[in-house]
Amino acid sequence: MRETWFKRARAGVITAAVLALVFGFAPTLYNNSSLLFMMMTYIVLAQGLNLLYGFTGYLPFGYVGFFGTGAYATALLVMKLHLPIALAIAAGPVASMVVAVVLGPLLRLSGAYFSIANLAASQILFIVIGNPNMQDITGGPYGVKIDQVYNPTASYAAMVMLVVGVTLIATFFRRSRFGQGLKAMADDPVSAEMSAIPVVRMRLLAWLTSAAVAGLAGALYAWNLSVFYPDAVFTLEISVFAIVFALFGGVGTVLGPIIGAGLLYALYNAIGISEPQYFQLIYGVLIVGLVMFLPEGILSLLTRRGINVF
Amino acid sequence: MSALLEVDKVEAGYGAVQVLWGCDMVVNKGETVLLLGVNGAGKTTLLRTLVGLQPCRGGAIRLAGEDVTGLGPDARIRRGMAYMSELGVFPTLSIAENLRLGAYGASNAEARRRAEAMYQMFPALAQKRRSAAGSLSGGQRKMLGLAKALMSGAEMIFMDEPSSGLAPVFVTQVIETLKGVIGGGTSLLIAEQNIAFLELADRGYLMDHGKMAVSGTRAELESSDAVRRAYFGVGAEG
Amino acid sequence: ANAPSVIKIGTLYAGSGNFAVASQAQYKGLEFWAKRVNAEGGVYVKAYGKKIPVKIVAYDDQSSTSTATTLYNQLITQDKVDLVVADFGSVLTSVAIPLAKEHKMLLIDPTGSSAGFFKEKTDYLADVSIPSSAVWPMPLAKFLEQEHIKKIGIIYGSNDFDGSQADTLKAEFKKVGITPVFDHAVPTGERNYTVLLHSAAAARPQALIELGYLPNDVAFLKSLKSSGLHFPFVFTIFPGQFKQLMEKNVGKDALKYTYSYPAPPMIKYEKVNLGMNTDQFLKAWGKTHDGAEANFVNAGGYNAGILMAKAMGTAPQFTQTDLHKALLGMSGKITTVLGAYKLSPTGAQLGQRLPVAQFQPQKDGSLKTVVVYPASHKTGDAIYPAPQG
Amino acid sequence: MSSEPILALTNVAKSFGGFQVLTDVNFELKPGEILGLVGPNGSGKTSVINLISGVHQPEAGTIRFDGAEIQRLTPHARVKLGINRSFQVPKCFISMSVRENIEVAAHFSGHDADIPAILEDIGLSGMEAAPAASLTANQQKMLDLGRALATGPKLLLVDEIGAGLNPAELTGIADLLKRIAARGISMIVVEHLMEFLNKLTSRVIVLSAGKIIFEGSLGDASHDPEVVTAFFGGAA
Amino acid sequence: MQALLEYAIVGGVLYGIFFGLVAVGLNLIFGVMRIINLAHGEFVILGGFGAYWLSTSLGLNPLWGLPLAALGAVVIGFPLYYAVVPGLQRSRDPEMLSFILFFGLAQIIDAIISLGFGPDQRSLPDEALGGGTISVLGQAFPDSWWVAAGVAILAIMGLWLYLTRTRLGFATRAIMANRDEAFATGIAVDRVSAIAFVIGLALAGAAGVFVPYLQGSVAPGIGNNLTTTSFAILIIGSLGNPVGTLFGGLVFGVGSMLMQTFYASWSDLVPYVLLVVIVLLRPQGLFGKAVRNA
Ligand SMILES: Nc1ncnc2c1ncn2[C@@H]1O[C@H](COP(=O)(O)OP(=O)(O)OP(=O)(O)O)[C@@H](O)[C@H]1O
Ligand SMILES: Nc1ncnc2c1ncn2[C@@H]1O[C@H](COP(=O)(O)OP(=O)(O)OP(=O)(O)O)[C@@H](O)[C@H]1O
Ligand SMILES: [Mg+2]
Ligand SMILES: [Mg+2]
Repeated sequence: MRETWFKRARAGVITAAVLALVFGFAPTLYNNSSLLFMMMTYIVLAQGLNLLYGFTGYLPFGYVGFFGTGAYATALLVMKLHLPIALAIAAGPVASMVVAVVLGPLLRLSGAYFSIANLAASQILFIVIGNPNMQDITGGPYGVKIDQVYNPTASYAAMVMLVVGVTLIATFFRRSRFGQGLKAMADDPVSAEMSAIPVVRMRLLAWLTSAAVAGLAGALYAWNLSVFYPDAVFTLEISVFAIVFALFGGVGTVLGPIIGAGLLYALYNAIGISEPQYFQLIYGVLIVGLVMFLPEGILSLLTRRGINVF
Repeated sequence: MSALLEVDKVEAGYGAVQVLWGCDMVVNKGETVLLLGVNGAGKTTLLRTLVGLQPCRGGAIRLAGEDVTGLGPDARIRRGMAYMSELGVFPTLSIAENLRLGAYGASNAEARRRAEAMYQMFPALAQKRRSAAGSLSGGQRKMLGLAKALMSGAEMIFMDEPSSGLAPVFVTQVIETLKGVIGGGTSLLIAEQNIAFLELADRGYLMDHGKMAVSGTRAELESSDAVRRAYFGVGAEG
Repeated sequence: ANAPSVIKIGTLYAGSGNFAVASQAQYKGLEFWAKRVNAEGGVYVKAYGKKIPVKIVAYDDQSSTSTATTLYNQLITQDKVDLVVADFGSVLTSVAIPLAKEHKMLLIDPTGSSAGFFKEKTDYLADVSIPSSAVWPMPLAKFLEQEHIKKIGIIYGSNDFDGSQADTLKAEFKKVGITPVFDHAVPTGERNYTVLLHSAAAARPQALIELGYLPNDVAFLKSLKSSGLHFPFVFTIFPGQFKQLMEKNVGKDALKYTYSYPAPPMIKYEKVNLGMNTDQFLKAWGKTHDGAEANFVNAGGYNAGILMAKAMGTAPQFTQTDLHKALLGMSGKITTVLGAYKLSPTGAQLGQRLPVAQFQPQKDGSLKTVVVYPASHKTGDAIYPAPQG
Repeated sequence: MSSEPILALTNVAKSFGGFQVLTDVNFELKPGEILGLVGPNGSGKTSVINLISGVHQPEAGTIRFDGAEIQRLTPHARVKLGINRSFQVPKCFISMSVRENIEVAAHFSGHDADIPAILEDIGLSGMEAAPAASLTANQQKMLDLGRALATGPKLLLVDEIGAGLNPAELTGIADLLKRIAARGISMIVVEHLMEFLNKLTSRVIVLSAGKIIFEGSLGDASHDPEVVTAFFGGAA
Repeated sequence: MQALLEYAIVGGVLYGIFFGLVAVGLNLIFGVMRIINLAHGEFVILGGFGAYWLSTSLGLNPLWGLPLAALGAVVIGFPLYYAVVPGLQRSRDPEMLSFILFFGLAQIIDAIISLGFGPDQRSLPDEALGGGTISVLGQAFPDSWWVAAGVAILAIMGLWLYLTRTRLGFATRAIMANRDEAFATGIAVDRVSAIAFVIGLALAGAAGVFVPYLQGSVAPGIGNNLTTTSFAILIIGSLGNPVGTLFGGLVFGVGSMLMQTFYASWSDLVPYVLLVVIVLLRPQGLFGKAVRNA
């Protein structure tokens, strides 16, 4: 008795719909849309990272590399080739997938070796793109400016769609045999091969999907920001935030990264706005405290009680 | 004969699952005791609890009359226990280093002497003494684990299936070696399935679903129906 | 319209990260201004015909552009501030530019001087304090030319601030037929100049120019001193702005005979027609800051304040466009603690050029800032080549 | 009935970091046959299985399965062709339940496996919801076997599944393997326990130090002096 | 040309040895506890500020920062270890959880330094470590560099001796290899790990004492960069081996300096490109041992 496709996807569709509603209507109640936009960006990044880490065990320390690549691909296509913004945005994930293919051999590594090699790769991208010798091609350290296509409303709407999209992708990972295969690989790649799982190909697929999500997020971010310097889209802080948010919520689930990113990012801003002088201190203490008392992430509150989290 | 190890109504488990239900057991000084029981009966869990790797949820464990229930594995091992786990080695350390760790408390010279004895027993290990333990074959790991436990020179050694996966030639050798060890006054508690080990044992216990079902001398065990049933799969009908 | 009870001025500062030092200096300057006007009952706002106190709403962006984006937006949309002052530097200013345009808010930009911001005409941006970094090295180039120094080495950081200066310098040299004998961009995070200095020395330049951020200059000067190398002419940017800090960090010995842009208050403007002149400013600052010496960026923050005040005092309506017009209208007519105030039509600062000065050791062991170029500000002759030892 | 061999190894060799693990290994396996592979510890038995199943690639020689060379194929491709194995050191998917362990294999191999029957075979029915991590080492080995069966293999490589079992349990496993073989599945069984092998097959290959030193019946093996010294020891 | 090359190599060796020291504490903590100590760079900076405080407030030679680092490591390290690490180890995925926890810790340390010392750069006087230069192959380098390299070599060799020649060190390596088996062997895993944790912090702090000399200054907020570079260096050299880390540092130092001599604007790439290339060629790092997987 196989469940029907819809039955399996139902929780995901509901989650996506709720997110669409929340972020669709939020600006009417709270019109700091930059904050909402950033929150969505981090939800997408945390979820994109979860696709890779939560399901394959590969923790991409340099996840921001894909984000930056997407942002730059979009910005440069608008600046240099004057492509229409929609096309330029579509190029974002394509560019980051190309980078992911080039970095494919990193998947031969495991554990910390992979994480740090990936971090190195993102730094390489950053250094190359932001290098003064690249001024004619990427703008080098002088950054990029595409304010002719600046459109906060449209980019906001696009980001809402991306949040929905990535939630559905995560649902697929969580509820499909594909995702189960990924988890098997994470447990034991040799046994997975012996279960007829094409380990290398599936890992690459997860890697590409994850990269594309970050690339698209980067593209929309570039559109929303429209003026930025290389470090705005390549700073390691973005990787670290995405990882911390995803882990905090609980990886390997669909809701975890959403809740983790939503909650911690909201806290981050709440503290930044209410207690700017002690911003860092309070945020640090809070995170340490949360981890010590909820060592398995927020969702462990449920799983500990035997509730299976989606 | 004085009791070296006394196990008094020990309970243990994993998370919500209780595995051991009030296990009683005694191992006397210099005695070899065999722990029998089908797959999943709780032998490994009992050994791990005795050495302190698994928290004891009830009952008491005494070593030479002293209560060790509250002590961690390091403290128990310092008091004269040793444990040979089912599969564990230090994979990235060399074989020589693994052995040295077996004699963690001993002096360098003493450890070297004991290691040489181990290499004689298992030439395969001698050949690879500089290689990483993680490159060994399954059986070679077993040899290493056994050698490591013997290196300790402890007076109470727990062994979890020392012969499983060993070729007959080595099983014979292990039994011979253990005979030598027993002669030296060491007490052994061996969870084992190979009948050949019965010849070593003074006494034995049969575990069933986390409880001690039968205990007795070798002869008593050999004639016990329950043991026959569990162990040889015969006698169930008759 | 009804007069508000306070004028809310929103700004950001970096409590930590790359820009923390400079950003907090700027913020302190702005606070200093606010305290002073409030002590006098507030700023005079022409549109309401009376003085109104000002209130600064400030958040910590931790030097992060993404945090800065949300916080600028918070200032505009939630706090509904009346004026927005950008955080320090081009990087943290950049993200505010599109937001200002979107919300039709004037962005008062004290230190974000990237040439890229001012390419097109906008009603929502005014660089009030610091000239575009691209024009900073003009006097330096002229001075080198005047001194007939032809073999020049340049080391500069890979960032907008330093890169644009290096570009300007090189373009100016090209005009007179000079190509640098040593020309290296280094990563912005570079802290190790030992090898670079050696390579530079091998090219035997008559002048070595290092364009970096403050930590670069500290590392550069310290490396230079401890390397035992000697160059006849060494230029770095930050000693002219943070002389005290630099003296403490690299030592007077390492600074002697080096050149820099002496920024106000190191060069003094006595005749000003808006706010305090340099000496008054220094004195007032010392009084409220336990005797600490004000630096350039402090002055920049203060300067932004007085220009805003003047704009509010002239704009017929309290609207962003009128304030912008007022700021443009003041261009060329005003001299402040930072010197002449001159805006291009796109809002770029053109006045307030930075001269060239040399730190000359005195008998008492102190270092005197001697302006050596241009002639109009000159207070002494350059000692060239720098004596060894 | 001169049927083609289902598996043939020709001059297979393998080394690790200069250490020669297998030298010139040649043997064939007929469809439906059970072959015993024995030898002292470290003689290369598991390595043979690793090479056939594709976990490692041979340095020299060919491996043919069903007439086609397979030594360059990925492990999962070999699984699809019908080769599977169990592991000497259990390697199940420990974050999954028992049932999921088997389901995954069934799904990806595209084999329409009868999961309840497999669970019954490996003695884990009733435990399908238990996390694999909570199984004993021996149970995990059985789960490994179940996973292999779920892919519908034609050739099954069994690595020391009997180690650590008591005679009663061994009999049970021997019966299980015989039943599996009866479905036409060829098998290579690595084992040290001769009584156990005896119940399954008469043909064995004896490896020693990476070379085949004997091929023939188990009975003959125990009288071969070389085999006796290498494998059985003096007291065979 | 040749002088430049020699200069870059000698400088690279000194700089690299020092970076070996910066990274080695991270290696120890990561190797033993599988903790991703994102606050590593902050501990390094704490060492730098400690030395600064000693020299400005108490007028002591900054080298007193070394014993201060050791003392600080004991005072901070033991309580910190017992407060967080055993709990982490019991969790489902300690390695990843440590990531968040130490990110939070890094924020706290950074904030405390900022509140205590302000955001400014701080330097130390050259004279304190000699103030002159020492030449090798005719290439002069400041005394402070030699002192830093000397201390680094002593510390790393000391650590190596500790790990290979002492019982505690041996136990430490055993824990790195297999924590469960270490328990079963009778090693007091928590105590040995706590000591390793403290040693790791002390080494970080000791490295920090020289940061103002080799990097011109210390300032809050530069920790990130140090952490990242340290990770690269330790992976180049492979986990668990201090000599490997020293070697990783050398590869990084010499590579960076050569790059700086010839293509200065790309010199930032060096540690990262080296890392990627080395790890792709030898997935266990330069000094690692491979282990079979079936
Ligand atoms: N980590 C664990 N979590 C939950 N349950 C466990 C765990 N380890 C063992 N068990 C359960 O405890 C029971 C006893 O296991 P134990 O390993 O002690 O048996 P054993 O007698 O050693 O078996 P074997 O002969 O297979 O080694 C089994 O039912 C097993 O499923
Ligand atoms: N990946 C590897 N790296 C290094 N050496 C290896 C590797 N795999 C196997 N070996 C070596 O090859 C030899 C044969 O190992 P293998 O596992 O095939 O033995 P085996 O016959 O299965 O032994 P056992 O009966 O103990 O399981 C051993 O000496 C082992 O150390
Ligand atoms: Mg067991
Ligand atoms: Mg084997």
